[in-house]
Amino acid sequence: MTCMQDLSKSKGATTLERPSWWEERAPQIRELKFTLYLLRQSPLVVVGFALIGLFIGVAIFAPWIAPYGPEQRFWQLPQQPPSWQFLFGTDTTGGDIFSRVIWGARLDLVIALTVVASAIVIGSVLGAVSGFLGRAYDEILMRITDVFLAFPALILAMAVAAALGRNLTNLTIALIVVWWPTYARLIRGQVLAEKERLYVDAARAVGASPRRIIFRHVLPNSIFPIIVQATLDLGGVILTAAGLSFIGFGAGAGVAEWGLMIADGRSYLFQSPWIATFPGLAILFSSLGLNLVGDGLRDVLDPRLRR
Amino acid sequence: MSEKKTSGTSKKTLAALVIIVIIVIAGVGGYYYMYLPSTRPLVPNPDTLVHTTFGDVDKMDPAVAYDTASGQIIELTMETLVYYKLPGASTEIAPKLAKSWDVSPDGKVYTFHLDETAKFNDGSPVTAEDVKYSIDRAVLIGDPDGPAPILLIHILGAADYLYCEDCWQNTNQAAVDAYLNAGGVKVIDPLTVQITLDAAYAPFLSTMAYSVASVVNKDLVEANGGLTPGFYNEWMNQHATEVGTGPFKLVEWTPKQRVVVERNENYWGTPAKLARVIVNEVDEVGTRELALFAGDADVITLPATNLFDVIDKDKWLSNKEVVPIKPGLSVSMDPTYTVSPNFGLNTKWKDPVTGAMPLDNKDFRYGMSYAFDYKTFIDTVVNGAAIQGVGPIPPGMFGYNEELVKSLQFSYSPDKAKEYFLKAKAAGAYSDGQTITLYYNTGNEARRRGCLLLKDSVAALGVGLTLEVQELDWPTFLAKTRARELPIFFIGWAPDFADPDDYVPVFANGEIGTFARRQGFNNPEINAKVDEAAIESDPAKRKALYDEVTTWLFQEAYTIWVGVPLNIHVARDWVKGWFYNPMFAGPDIVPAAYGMYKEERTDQVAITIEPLALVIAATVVPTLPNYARKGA
Amino acid sequence: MRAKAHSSSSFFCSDCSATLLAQSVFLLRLVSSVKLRHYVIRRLLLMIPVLIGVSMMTFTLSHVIGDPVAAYISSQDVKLSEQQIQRIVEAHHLDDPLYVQYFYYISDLLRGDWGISRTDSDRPVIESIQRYFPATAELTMVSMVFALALGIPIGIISAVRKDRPEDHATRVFSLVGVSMPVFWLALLLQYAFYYQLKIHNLPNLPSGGRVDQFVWIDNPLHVVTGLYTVDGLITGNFAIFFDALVHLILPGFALSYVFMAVFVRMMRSSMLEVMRQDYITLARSKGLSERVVIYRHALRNAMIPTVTVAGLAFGGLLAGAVLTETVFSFPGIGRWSVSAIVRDDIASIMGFMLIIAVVYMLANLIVDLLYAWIDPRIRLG
Amino acid sequence: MPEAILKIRGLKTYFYTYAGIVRALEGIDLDIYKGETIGLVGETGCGKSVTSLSIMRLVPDPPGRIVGGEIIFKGEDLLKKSEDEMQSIRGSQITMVFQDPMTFVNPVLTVGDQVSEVITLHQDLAREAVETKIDEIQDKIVQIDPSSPDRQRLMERVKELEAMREHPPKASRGEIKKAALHRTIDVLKLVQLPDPEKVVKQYPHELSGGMRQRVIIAMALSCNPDLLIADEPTTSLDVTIQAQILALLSELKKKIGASILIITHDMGIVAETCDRVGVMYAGNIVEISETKALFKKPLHPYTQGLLRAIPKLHEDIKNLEIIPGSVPNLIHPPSGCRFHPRCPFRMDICDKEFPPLLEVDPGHSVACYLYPEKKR
Repeated sequence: MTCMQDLSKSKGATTLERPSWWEERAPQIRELKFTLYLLRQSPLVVVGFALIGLFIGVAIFAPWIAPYGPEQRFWQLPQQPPSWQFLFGTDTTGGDIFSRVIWGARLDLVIALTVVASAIVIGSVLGAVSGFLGRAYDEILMRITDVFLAFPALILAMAVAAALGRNLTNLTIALIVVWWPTYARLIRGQVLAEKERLYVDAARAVGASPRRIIFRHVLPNSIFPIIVQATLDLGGVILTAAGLSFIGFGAGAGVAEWGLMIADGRSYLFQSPWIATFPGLAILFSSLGLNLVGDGLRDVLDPRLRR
Repeated sequence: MSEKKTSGTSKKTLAALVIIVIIVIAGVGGYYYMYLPSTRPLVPNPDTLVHTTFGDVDKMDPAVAYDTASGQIIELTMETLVYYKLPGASTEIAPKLAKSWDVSPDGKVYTFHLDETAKFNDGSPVTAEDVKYSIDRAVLIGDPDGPAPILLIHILGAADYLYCEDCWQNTNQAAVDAYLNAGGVKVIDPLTVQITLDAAYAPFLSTMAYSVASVVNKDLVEANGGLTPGFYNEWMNQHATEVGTGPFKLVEWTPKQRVVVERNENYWGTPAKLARVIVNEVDEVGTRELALFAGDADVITLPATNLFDVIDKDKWLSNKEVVPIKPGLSVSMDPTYTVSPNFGLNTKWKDPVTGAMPLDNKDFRYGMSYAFDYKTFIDTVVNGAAIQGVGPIPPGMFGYNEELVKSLQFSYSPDKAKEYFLKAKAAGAYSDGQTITLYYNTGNEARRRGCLLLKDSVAALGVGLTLEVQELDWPTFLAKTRARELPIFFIGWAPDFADPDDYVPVFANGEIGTFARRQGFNNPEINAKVDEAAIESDPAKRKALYDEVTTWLFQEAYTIWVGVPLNIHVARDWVKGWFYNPMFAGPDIVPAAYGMYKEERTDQVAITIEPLALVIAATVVPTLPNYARKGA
Repeated sequence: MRAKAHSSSSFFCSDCSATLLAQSVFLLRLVSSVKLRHYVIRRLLLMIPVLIGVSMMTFTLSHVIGDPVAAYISSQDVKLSEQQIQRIVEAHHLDDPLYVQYFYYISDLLRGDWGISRTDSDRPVIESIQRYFPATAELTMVSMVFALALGIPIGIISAVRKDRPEDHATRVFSLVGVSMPVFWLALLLQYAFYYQLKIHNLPNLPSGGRVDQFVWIDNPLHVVTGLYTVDGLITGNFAIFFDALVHLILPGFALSYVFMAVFVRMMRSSMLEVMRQDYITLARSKGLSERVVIYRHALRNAMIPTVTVAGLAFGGLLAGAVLTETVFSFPGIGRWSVSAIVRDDIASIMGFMLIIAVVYMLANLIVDLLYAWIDPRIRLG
Repeated sequence: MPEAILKIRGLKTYFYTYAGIVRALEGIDLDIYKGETIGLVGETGCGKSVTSLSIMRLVPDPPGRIVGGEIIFKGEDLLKKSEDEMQSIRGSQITMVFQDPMTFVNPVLTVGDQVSEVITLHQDLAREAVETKIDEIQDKIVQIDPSSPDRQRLMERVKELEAMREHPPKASRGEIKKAALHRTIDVLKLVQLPDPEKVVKQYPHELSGGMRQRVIIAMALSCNPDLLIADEPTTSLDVTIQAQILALLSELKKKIGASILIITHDMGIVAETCDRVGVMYAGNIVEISETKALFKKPLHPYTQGLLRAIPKLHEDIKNLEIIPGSVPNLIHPPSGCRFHPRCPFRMDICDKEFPPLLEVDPGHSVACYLYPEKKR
């Protein structure tokens, strides 16, 4: 791999004529192909992708898959064990857990995606700006992220959600507040690294604007680290959101949200274990899938471990 | 050399392994030898009762404590002038620290004669001075959210002090002097104390049985911070129950963990049989159940929603037969004096967008009362551990008129509900798309499900009305209901003293009633009747007044009377001598003061529950065919 | 070349104990050295801006977004009159401009007035923290030990057997931990190790709490540090010491299993990197067995980055303690904070945040010192 | 003909990568004689280092694997030995000196630890332990008063120990450590490190590059190996140090009597130090000969090109020639002779068949069709 990077460096440094976008990206595309090959080699990543695919599929096709609505309750049939009518049994209010787990996939994945996407956008903008402007701006932003990172994620989210009030929107906001600094730091690091690299100087020399540098050089180079981080974070957000729901933040009563479903079922773990078990497994497997892929991606993309 | 070294290492490894195995075997063997099942006592710690519950003791000081967790410790360690006739479920007043009492003909002056043998556990005798000090103290601290404003309000001069605006967190000397000069509580001689009321208040003796009237040792309090009117005594909040006259005394209070009381060996009455009572705080129901089944807990607190973890569902729901599903358990279900849960409807609530006041419309309220599925709530949510709501006065209490209530009660009827809602809509009480939020306090599972049930049934009516469900933490819930910000909220009342006057004003008196005010109605005529009933001495007249008020409350439908719960007592069957009294703050452990004990026996039954793995397997296996098909 | 399966029975190389001894001597020398003192002081100074930022954050949350009066009223004060609220407002300068309020807020914090904990019988927040923190400290430290003791060997196995079944198995094992709701695991552990053993009259682990109440009643502990194990040892109360230790096993394991993956991940990748280093080739060329190469040459180097994540993981442990303590009825600040949240007790929540932030920063400082200890290039360079 | 200590026959080492199979070594034949210094030269990536790692059986697997051939060391095939047996050979009988002293020493272990571990591993230090004890006592004897009775006692103890010297008792771990340290200091002295007593306690980052290289050499020599492989031993050192290290190597070789295989891309080093030299190109040895003969009369076109590419002081830089073309891709190597695409004397046969390595002159073999019928 080193040899490919060398190539790209020398190219940027020596050619003043701007190569086409595809040409410029050729080494990266080759690298991507190689990455995909390596990923296919790892059974764990394949399993992870399968799990993620399963959950995304379930979330998208929820209305067609779920036999009942997310808040359809059979009051006369509470705490029914799994059967063909209720594949995962029913909860204490007679809601079909199978359906609720499916609808919950929709809700939880949307929350996780919203949080991570917003964190990436906010973090990227702030990180890129501070990385580029440098000096005082950079210093201030870094001190701010220091403060945010001085709290463990769950605890900061807890406090923010407590101050804002309990509902799903505030939960989402709290999680964004917790997660953006990671991306700000990541992007800033990339910007600084790219700034150091020769070809940015060369691009600057031919009159590129900072925006162009960010979009053509910094972001493409940051995509892989961001993907790795985002994959791992999606799992983290799902778990943290579930944890917060579990202790009473987030969704209102009766909403099909995994953390809340577990909280509702935890008092019945020994008599009606299915109530907490299936949403628990849903969290476990969705988060496991994301972690497997994230871990595998990191392994494969880590230049130190790559061969 | 290398080979030699390798073999040396593996020999060493082998030796180490052998040694480790020997140590492990010896350790496990030794442990087993020490704890051979046959050598262990079959009933663990026979002189100690372990109660595993949730909720932390708030304050130990009887003058301000107003929660059940504190109340039960105070009931074990402190005593009042009079108490209920025990053991048993009776609410008849019996002597305690006062061996007798006289009531003046006008019913305003009570003279108590103290038992000369009564003494604190430090050996000092109980004097009239201590009694006066205790009651004055409770009034003068005057915690507005404590028990004093409810229970001591009829003592001469107390009402002015307790309703005074600037007497809390502030020493208002003028008000203090006014109260003391009114002479509500007087010492006649060292063993006689006289209490004067501002009216002939019939339930007064009953209020004197509540823990707020517990007698504290004046010298001890004075030595530890004394009395500052308007403020707590922090020492007493922590230590009050260490020195009392009761059969137990506090020895340890570790917040969030446990409270330990030990037998008062210096007790002036019949000493307790148990040497020690431990109250453990465990928030998870599952953990509490495990502790009970394992024998680590003798008594646990079990919410009605978990009832079928311990008793047979079918037998209970079909013939109200309590049959524990696990051997070695003893379960009792007893009627209580608690009126809960009920939905309070706030007539003054205005929709922030449309400005409509739907709950002010009687037809709308009737619709709500008809829309609630009482039977489903009672059968599937609280698992039959309740009866349908009967208005403000609980069954079994004076003033409860079963016939009347049966004739007034609402029943679940979607058709009638729809009819009334449509009537209300036609009258402009609300328009299509109206949303109302139901509130319940965090952590109350029965209430959560009750809200969802109402939400679902209203949604099924299709009358253009949607309910949403929101949880609120307890203080916020209280603050918002007080500010009349919540449209529909849960209300409930547990007994302080055994008289309808503890209940009816709360629900019906729009002037002072805790809930009536929050629901925003005020009918002077009814208020007058409630006040009249409180001091009416003729039981027949009194009963008639309460019937009138009850009828009015049902007819106006300000409240959806959902239920009156049953008390669930879950213990190991080696706990003997337990009895239920609806007035106990802690019905599970307070009988320890009246002869409850643990039986020593030779046959301990281990309680087993199905291995979780099996249960999970049983839940997963039915879905396996799907996967099999997918794989093929 | 194929890595030889190493015997896992001897985890450290033969003369590591001697090396450790020498290292601790170094550590002593290190702490006493002027250079290090300067380093520590500089690090402590660097914490100040972050602490100011943290206090601004809690200030914003409690005073700007939340209702500041709420922090100073007790649970019994819900019926406060206007005058009484006015009194609180004046006492804490809540009607002043925000920056003035902030100044008073800081001076209140420094004086130890962190508000009233409604959750904890209206005790001052700072007292509640003093009361509950030692339990959490004990729990997190034990979990850290568990997480390291499990995570590092698993990471090594995973790296040494990269892409083989052992690697997949250990990674799945650790990732399941990270993906598993911790309270669920906690309940399962209670069920297996407390309940099932208990009802069969077998030796079992306690279901929760810090010490058995009967042990405590028979052997009252003179509390010195608040860490029951330490107190038990220094006061010679071994009954309490062992009992407290036994009570830490299940919650400690539940908590550590969740965070073990952090160490596995880090150990694996740094081990993989180290195993490709030239000095490993040299070590192999010396004829050292694979075991010695791994444990003597690779492990120490791979530990360096792993130690740095230990500080970060400590934060995770503190957060995880919130849920674990609830299930195990473990009276630490985590459980306290959950009750505070349930009651919207903003003063307790903010106090909890502050203390966590401080502890987290101190943990990272300690980690930095450890880092210097492990890596001679920093220690002596 | 001197005895060959190492015979490589048909050694093939491949690397299995994403892009394909890299045929790093494609049938190497090489003899190393007792006591000689042999050089192996070639461009980067021609397989020199893989050869040395293959001899040590340290080719990283995956992706590398030795797929064929034999390596006969003292009459036994190393490729057939178990990993345990290899471990006892590595570091004691065959040792290696590596290219970069900066990255090849472990940064977290002291110099003493790193040198002494190889001594403890491969040598029976019981005798050393006894000798160390004798030394210690004799030091004491010198210090104490000659008339004291202690002295007498100590003298007796020395005699006792000297008697044990031939059949030493099993030494304790502490004694071994002490003895190993003793030997370590001796070895460090041998490689002319200043102040070895201090150096043993130091960490690598406290030493200069040259000192570290001496430490590595010390490790390699501490067990009196039969064969020392020096893989670019001086590449990363500056010129004056280079000379010192080379001088040290040849001096030590004489002292110990080991054979040395020097791997390098620097013809100058070969000229200075080697008795014989092999030239490698793209995974093959294309020419092997006595050094003088090779420099005098290079036969293979590649060797000729290499020698022409060496700048000479008295010649004009302009005349410096480079070999046209580039090093071939070893995944898809050229057919036949791998050098043919760059060869100025290319013939028809060259891209069809692989030329065998044949002895053209006595002691001078070459793999090239230019010299077919001469001595065949």
